[in-house]
Amino acid sequence: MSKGKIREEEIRRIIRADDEWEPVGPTPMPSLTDLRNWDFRLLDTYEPFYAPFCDLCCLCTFGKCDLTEDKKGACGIDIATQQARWILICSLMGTAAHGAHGRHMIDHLIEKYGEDFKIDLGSQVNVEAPIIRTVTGLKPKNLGDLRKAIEYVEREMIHLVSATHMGQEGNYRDFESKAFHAGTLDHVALEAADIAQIVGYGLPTSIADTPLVDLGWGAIDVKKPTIVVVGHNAITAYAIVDYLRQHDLYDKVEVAGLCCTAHDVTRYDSSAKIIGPLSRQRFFLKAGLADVVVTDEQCVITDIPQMASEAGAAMVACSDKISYGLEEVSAKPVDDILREMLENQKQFLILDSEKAAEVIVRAALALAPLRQERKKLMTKEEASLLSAKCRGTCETCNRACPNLLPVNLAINQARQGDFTKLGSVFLRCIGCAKCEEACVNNIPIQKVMQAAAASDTYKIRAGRGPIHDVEIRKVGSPIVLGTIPGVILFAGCSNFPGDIDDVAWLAEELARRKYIVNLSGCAAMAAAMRKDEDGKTIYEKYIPEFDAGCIVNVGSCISNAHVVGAAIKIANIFATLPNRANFELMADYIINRVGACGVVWGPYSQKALCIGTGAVRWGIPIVLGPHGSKYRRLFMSKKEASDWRVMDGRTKQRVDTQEPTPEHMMLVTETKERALVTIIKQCFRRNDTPPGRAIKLNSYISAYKQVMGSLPDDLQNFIRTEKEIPIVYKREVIAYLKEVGWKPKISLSLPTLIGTYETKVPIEATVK
Amino acid sequence: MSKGKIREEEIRRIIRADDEWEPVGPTPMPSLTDLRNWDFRLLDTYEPFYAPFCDLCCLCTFGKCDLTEDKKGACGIDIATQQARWILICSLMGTAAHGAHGRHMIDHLIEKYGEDFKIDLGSQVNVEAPIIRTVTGLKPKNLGDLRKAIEYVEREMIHLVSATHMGQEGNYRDFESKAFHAGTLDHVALEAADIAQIVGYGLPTSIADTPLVDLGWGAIDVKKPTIVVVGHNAITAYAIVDYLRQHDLYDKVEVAGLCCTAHDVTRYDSSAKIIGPLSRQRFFLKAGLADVVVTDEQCVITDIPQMASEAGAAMVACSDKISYGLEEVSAKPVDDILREMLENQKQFLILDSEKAAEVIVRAALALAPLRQERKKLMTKEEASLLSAKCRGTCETCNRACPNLLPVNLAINQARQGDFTKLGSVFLRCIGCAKCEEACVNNIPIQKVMQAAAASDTYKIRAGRGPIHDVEIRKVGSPIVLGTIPGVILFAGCSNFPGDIDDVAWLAEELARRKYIVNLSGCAAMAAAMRKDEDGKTIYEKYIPEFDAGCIVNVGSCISNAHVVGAAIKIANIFATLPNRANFELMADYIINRVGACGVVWGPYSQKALCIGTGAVRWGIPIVLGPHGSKYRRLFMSKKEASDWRVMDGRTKQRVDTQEPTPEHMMLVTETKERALVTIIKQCFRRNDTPPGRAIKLNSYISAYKQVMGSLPDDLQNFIRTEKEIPIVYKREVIAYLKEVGWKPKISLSLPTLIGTYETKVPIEATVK
Amino acid sequence: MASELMTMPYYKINVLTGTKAAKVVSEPVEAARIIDKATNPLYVFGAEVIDSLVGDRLLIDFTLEIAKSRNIPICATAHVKKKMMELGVLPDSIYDIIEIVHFLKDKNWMGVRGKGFHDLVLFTGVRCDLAERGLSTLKHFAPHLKTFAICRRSHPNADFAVPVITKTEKWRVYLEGVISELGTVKA
Amino acid sequence: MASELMTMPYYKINVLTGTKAAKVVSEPVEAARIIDKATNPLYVFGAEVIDSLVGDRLLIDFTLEIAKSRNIPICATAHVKKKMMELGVLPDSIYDIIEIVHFLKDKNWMGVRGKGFHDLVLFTGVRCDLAERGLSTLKHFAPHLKTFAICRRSHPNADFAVPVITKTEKWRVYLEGVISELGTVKA
Ligand code: SF4
Ligand code: SF4
Ligand code: SF4
Ligand code: SF4
Ligand code: SF4
Ligand code: SF4
Ligand code: SF4
Ligand code: SF4
Repeated sequence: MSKGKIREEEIRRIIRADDEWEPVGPTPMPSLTDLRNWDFRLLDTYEPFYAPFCDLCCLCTFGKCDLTEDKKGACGIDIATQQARWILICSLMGTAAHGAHGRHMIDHLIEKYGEDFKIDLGSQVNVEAPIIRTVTGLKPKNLGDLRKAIEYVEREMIHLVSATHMGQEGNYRDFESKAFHAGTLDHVALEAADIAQIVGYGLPTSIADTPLVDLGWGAIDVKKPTIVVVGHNAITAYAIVDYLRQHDLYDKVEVAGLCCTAHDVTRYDSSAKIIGPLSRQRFFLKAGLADVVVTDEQCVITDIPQMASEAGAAMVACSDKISYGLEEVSAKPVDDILREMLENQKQFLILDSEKAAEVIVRAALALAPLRQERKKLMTKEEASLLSAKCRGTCETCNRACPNLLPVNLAINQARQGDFTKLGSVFLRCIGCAKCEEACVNNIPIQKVMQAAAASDTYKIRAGRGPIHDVEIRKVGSPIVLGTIPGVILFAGCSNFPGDIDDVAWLAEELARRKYIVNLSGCAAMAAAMRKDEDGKTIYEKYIPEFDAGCIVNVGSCISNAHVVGAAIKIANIFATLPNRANFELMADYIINRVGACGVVWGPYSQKALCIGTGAVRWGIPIVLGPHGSKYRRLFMSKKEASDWRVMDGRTKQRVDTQEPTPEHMMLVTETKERALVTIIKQCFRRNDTPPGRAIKLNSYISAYKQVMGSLPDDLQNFIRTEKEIPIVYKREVIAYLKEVGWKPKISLSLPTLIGTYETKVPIEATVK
Repeated sequence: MSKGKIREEEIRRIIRADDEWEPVGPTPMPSLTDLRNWDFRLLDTYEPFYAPFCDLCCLCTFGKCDLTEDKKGACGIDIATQQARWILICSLMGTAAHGAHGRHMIDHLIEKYGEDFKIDLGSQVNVEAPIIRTVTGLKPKNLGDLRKAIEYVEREMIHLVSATHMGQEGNYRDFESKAFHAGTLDHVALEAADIAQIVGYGLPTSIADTPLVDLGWGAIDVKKPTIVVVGHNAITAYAIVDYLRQHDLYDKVEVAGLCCTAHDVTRYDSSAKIIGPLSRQRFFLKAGLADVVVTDEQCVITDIPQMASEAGAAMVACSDKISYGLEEVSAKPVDDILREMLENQKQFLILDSEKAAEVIVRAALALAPLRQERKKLMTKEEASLLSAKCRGTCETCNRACPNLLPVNLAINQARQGDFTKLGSVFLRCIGCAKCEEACVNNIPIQKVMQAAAASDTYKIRAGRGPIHDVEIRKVGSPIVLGTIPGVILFAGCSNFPGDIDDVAWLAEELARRKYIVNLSGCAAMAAAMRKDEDGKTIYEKYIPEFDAGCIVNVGSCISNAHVVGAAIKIANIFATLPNRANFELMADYIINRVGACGVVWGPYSQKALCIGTGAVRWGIPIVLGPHGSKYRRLFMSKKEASDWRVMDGRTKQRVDTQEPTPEHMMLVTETKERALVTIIKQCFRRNDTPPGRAIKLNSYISAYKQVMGSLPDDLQNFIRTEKEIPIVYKREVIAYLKEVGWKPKISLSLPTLIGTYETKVPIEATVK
Repeated sequence: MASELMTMPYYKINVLTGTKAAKVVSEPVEAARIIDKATNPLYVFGAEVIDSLVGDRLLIDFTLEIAKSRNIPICATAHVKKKMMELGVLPDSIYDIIEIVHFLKDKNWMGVRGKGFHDLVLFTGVRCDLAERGLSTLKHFAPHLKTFAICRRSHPNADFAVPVITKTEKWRVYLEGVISELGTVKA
Repeated sequence: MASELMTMPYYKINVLTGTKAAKVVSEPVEAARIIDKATNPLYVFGAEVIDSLVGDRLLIDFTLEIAKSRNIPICATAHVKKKMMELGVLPDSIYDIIEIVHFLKDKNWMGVRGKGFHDLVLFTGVRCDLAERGLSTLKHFAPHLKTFAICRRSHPNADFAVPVITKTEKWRVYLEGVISELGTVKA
């Protein structure tokens, strides 16, 4: 369906089109097909790469259908299209998770403060919502406006879900375009949700040096009553903090979090603790250190009720997304609830966050004294004893391990009292418990790891939220010129292929090379888990500003919006291009001129997939760790062989740049070493000035030499003129270029894809 | 999240709570958890039965996870919960398909007529939207009100999709409750969509004897330019009819449809033709009889572009759900589009329905003369020749056939000039083309079937839409008393286990026994495909009223709403219970007193799953054909062993009825014979009066004897007093009851589940 | 590592995705042994037993012999009862296939003869795709029993399955083999 | 019916769901024959070749011997190049695993030595789960070539795979067997 007049007027009304802060661009509140030409333009150069995870389709009862050897399903679908459909399905789970989170947060705050409650992100942030402005054309002023953004997401989403039904979309490119749309909606939701909680709960904004917060399970003072909040929606966690404050209990009770709720609760109150990322949920909960376990939503291990009751802990669920079949008791008196919890170990669902907070705190106070005995970790002796039956030979554990770890050797050594190997397995363990489930001798491997895990306390900086307009003004020019070599965002989950702290290594390698390094979510936590010889984490060593060589924790997963927002702001604030309802103009600017790269080193979730897919549509390349291959789809060029033609914005001529920049839009790399050089390369942009490119190449060469032992094998692709050869490597580079028959290439000052495909955006719009 | 005050006020505003047509009940616009207690009450008696279709979960990159032998996924999920999650995912595809359809239809009509356009369903229908009234509390007056219903669906849906993300819901009962919610939303969307098109396009309403329409591929006059519309959203099809009418071309051009668009276009204009259900799409399109193939949305075979171009037909896609990667050309001049279509065989996406209509008609007129030669079916001789290489021995075809058909024998006989077996295979063929894909000799089996398929023309009655209030008044009492033995709806798809016309057999067996038989969608088409010795179909033989022994085609899949609506109307109009925002009250009435049963004999789609799941929540049991087992979930009691206690509404005492009625809420039966007795049994209700029960038992015994050769083996479960024994079978039944030690049971006049679980509905509400 | 091998079933629609698949029972003597070992078996007859010819006899002739020789109670599904009665046999219970599977999941169910849960359930003649679903249910939710699909098209979701046997003659030999071997092992 | 059997790979995480699974090459001589027959093979080295010991030698020592003996060009993925250079060997091409797979899909790609598409691609040392994804891509989207996963953990998505070999000693024997048998068949 194409947009009719009435819908167009409705949109103009919703976004207050007559407010003339900027002219309304061509695509306010884009529908499913409005950005399809842009999507197809991207897909022309960056083909989807599919790695089927299953040969079959089992989505309807005509199947299962065998899709090997070019066979089609009963519905006519082929394997490529089926993969793309799957990507859309999974992306929508991500969009919905964030969208529903945003809806909940915004509605909750509207209930508290009304829809006119103002959005004010402090003195440093005037462009408050770059994504919402660009996508919808609305400049949100208050909570009611944020709700409009979510309503837009809800409205679009149903069409996308519909397209996944059997017999709907039949072409992989259109599925990918729809997945991009899901990504865009996701970003709108992210931004709306985080802005809402920032203003509603007074989370940090317009401040760079947020407090340092304690992280690690060793940081929890288990002698206190211990409340552990798990999930990604901190509404109940905030209520717990409020209750503790109101009752002067804050220093008597330990509040600690797992996953993003941990980030957010420490943004609210920096004396809360972060236990760690998703991969530590099971480990920590099995250890039994929590007196009350509180689940909200998203990324919550589903057998928490069972783990809590095995540990003798109380357990409260707080979300309609995760209700565990429990009785909802918001309407019951607190005393009655507590009685049943404490006497009968009953678990409850409590949707009223304030009531939940009271129940949780009082349960923790009541339970803690009774649980002192249980709040102890396994000793090495106990662990050895529990491992007694293992001879390390059957390897059943290994064969079940999704991270391919040598569990057998580790347990066999632990049996003999040596925990070194188990310690290193723990560092790589994603906490799935499949090994212990598989163990022929029923060794409780996750518990045995308690004896091997280091219990350090680490420092992380509390999530700082939006990047400041003034920071953008400062770095805009060097980023676009290329003299700041890139803006990196480490986002996503803890499904790491190697050690949990590899992210710290990558972040530091980049920060030392003067990249602007941002982190969020589980990745931000993992990056805190490495100390230098002085015992400092990267958050203590590096300045928390959005600037070259600095390291920023933006916050929880929904804070990812701010880094995408920063890229938009560069176009909007620094380059003064209008962003209002101007998606293609912004994305075109980013892909050609903003050397940004997202990294999801430990991807597992549909949310991370969706965020990444959305980023690609903005022109931000994504590098994934190996587990990302199981998402089933990447976006890759064929390097020199692909179409690298762009328009020269000044001459309006089509020009073949011959340079694959950015080379891929979504790629998996196998090792962290390879990731390092790939991330660096993904920051190259067509618009780099020769000095800027020289700086980027300098990074690239130095890193490549460090990990690959030679000059980059594709160096010739990225040197356009001799001026771009980094001085330190001049001689060897020139020799190499000669050897491979390098020829100079064109370097444009106004490269743009606008004009290379059918679009409503005039090429003039790219020049400002 | 629980509903706050502001949200409650907002709902009251949306539904105009102050309009006092009825008091607002306890659950206006219920959120995810508002009907959870009702759901759990149902699940207590009707446990989910899971039949995993795959041992694994592959939904996130922690997996695949092996869920056999009680193993959990990395996220902690177990196999039962994973099945329930899958059910929710698939149900949501259904909800979204109908929701997006409704949104499109309503927005399209609002563009045409404005949001104030009145809803008027004619003199016979005053309770215009029983589902919307009951679920939301809104009595829709105009298109704008229908849009509110869809907005409610959109808003709820995002939370449900969110719950499917890894790490969200962890309990199968809550997943099922959410799937029920998806079903409820689906029903709201169905009703809104069909009401919109009825009023917007003047489809039949308040009329029972709609015109008889031609059905079957033999009905198409291929000498005329032939346009074939495929899908479920007739907006473009309506525009085609309008264009033909305006240009006086209607009698010169053949418009025929496949799937629900066919139903709807014949509701709009009864001279259009219905080719057949989904199972005939591939067969018909391969035959090449269409000059222009038009796809809209839902249930559209995905390789239509390829089949159209192989047949030299033009092809236009019309939906943002199915865009096939084609260029969208709504903005281009028609002549340019036509040129490219006719000269270069280019296919297009045209979202502007009026432009599409013009292009389609003119293309058909231009192409038809050129295609006369191709518009011929395969002769028997050609078919034999094409089968020449088959010896019937390799059976590769059979092994690929999802309907387990003996293709090898059929083709081998066809080779020898005997098409009998192939004809009978064709009757059972679901049109997937897997056999020909698998054939080691590349025999084009689907094409060869052309020589074996009967080309009869059948009569079907155009879909009549809503059931009339006056009909409800007439049948309400006998239905509730049980003297009309049941209301049956044959709905859903053409994935039949046996012959395509088995539905006709079932429908007639029931109509003869004085059931009220309704049909919709593909089932309604298939039921037309059997003629009696006088050459009459059931639509010609039976009165098209909602009354005992009559047969009604309600219309397309979205018209299913009207049969659910009829059940509600019995409670509301006949029993005068208030339905406004009163879901539990209505559902409780239906499950205890309205002997309705839904049958989906050829289920394939996620939509059918969702409709069925929604029906269960209303208290309407569903019987599925064998392919329905691949949905992975049923709802079954343990017969005598389950909890059959209810409240006696008069005494307010809990009473054990000891009778399993309705016995199951979702069940698969293997054969049509077994289906017949099961359907009959599923119409028993606790409220049946002794004479009513006697009539139902009479049906049950007669059918059972017919297909099973004896008295029912569970007869004792359903006879409460001797008065209920059907006179004709009195002697043998009494002897049987003695033999099995039968004892009389309680028979209640006001049985209700209200009061047996926690609910806001007072038991008094059930007595009126 | 026999359990590490999976065979493809006759109908590809049932194609395995599993990690726990049937042990293929290639020899009638093995099949007989499995049946003999059971202490409380049940035999489920599907609609095909009354439609399908094995040579010149109906499939039900063979399955009845198997049932009788070890006094195994029969559950007649679909509309099988009618034909059985014509043959003069009264089945021990009447459920449709999904119903009997639903009961079998429950370890506390007393079984069709009230002797407690069945430890081995034989299936013959159930529509292959439907059988596969029911067997999957039992595989996952009925750890207390074993299933044996006596079907020439093979059933990966069963605990024990016959290999794919395309030739009717061989199928007859297999069935007759089972019948003649039954009782040769002490239960 | 060998093609009807699927073996379970070493890592269950890769568990087959497919209907087209590897032919298991149990004998080194068969492996050598497959390699010998190829007209334009390619050998992809993954990161593990430089980390993993087979007895007292690095895995790369063996894979290099295989490559050299038939003059098979090498693609070094991940950061393997560094170690290879230390060993004095320059790989023929440098791509990360997903990149080389992306190129291999394209029948028109001229290959690492410009001689046209590779008809056989050997893999060793790629992270098992990632390899399985790449092999799946090639199975579905590169019908013009065959893949051979020379990995002791077995790879169902390859065309040819080594069976699971848990004992290092046997693995060494297998590899040495391949090396010694190579060239015994005329290409
Ligand atoms: S897609 Fe996933 S759930 Fe479906 S068959 Fe394959 S592995 Fe199983
Ligand atoms: S959606 Fe298509 S490919 Fe998937 S099972 Fe259904 S018919 Fe087969
Ligand atoms: S818990 Fe850790 S070691 Fe065990 S299988 Fe999972 S990832 Fe491997
Ligand atoms: S499965 Fe258990 S016993 Fe076997 S090697 Fe692993 S830890 Fe040891
Ligand atoms: S959603 Fe859970 S069960 Fe499924 S693949 Fe992910 S971790 Fe495994
Ligand atoms: S097209 Fe018909 S006969 Fe052929 S495999 Fe499909 S259902 Fe069976
Ligand atoms: S696959 Fe082809 S050749 Fe073989 S039996 Fe079937 S129709 Fe005949
Ligand atoms: S009945 Fe089923 S197949 Fe037919 S049109 Fe409706 S959903 Fe599609």
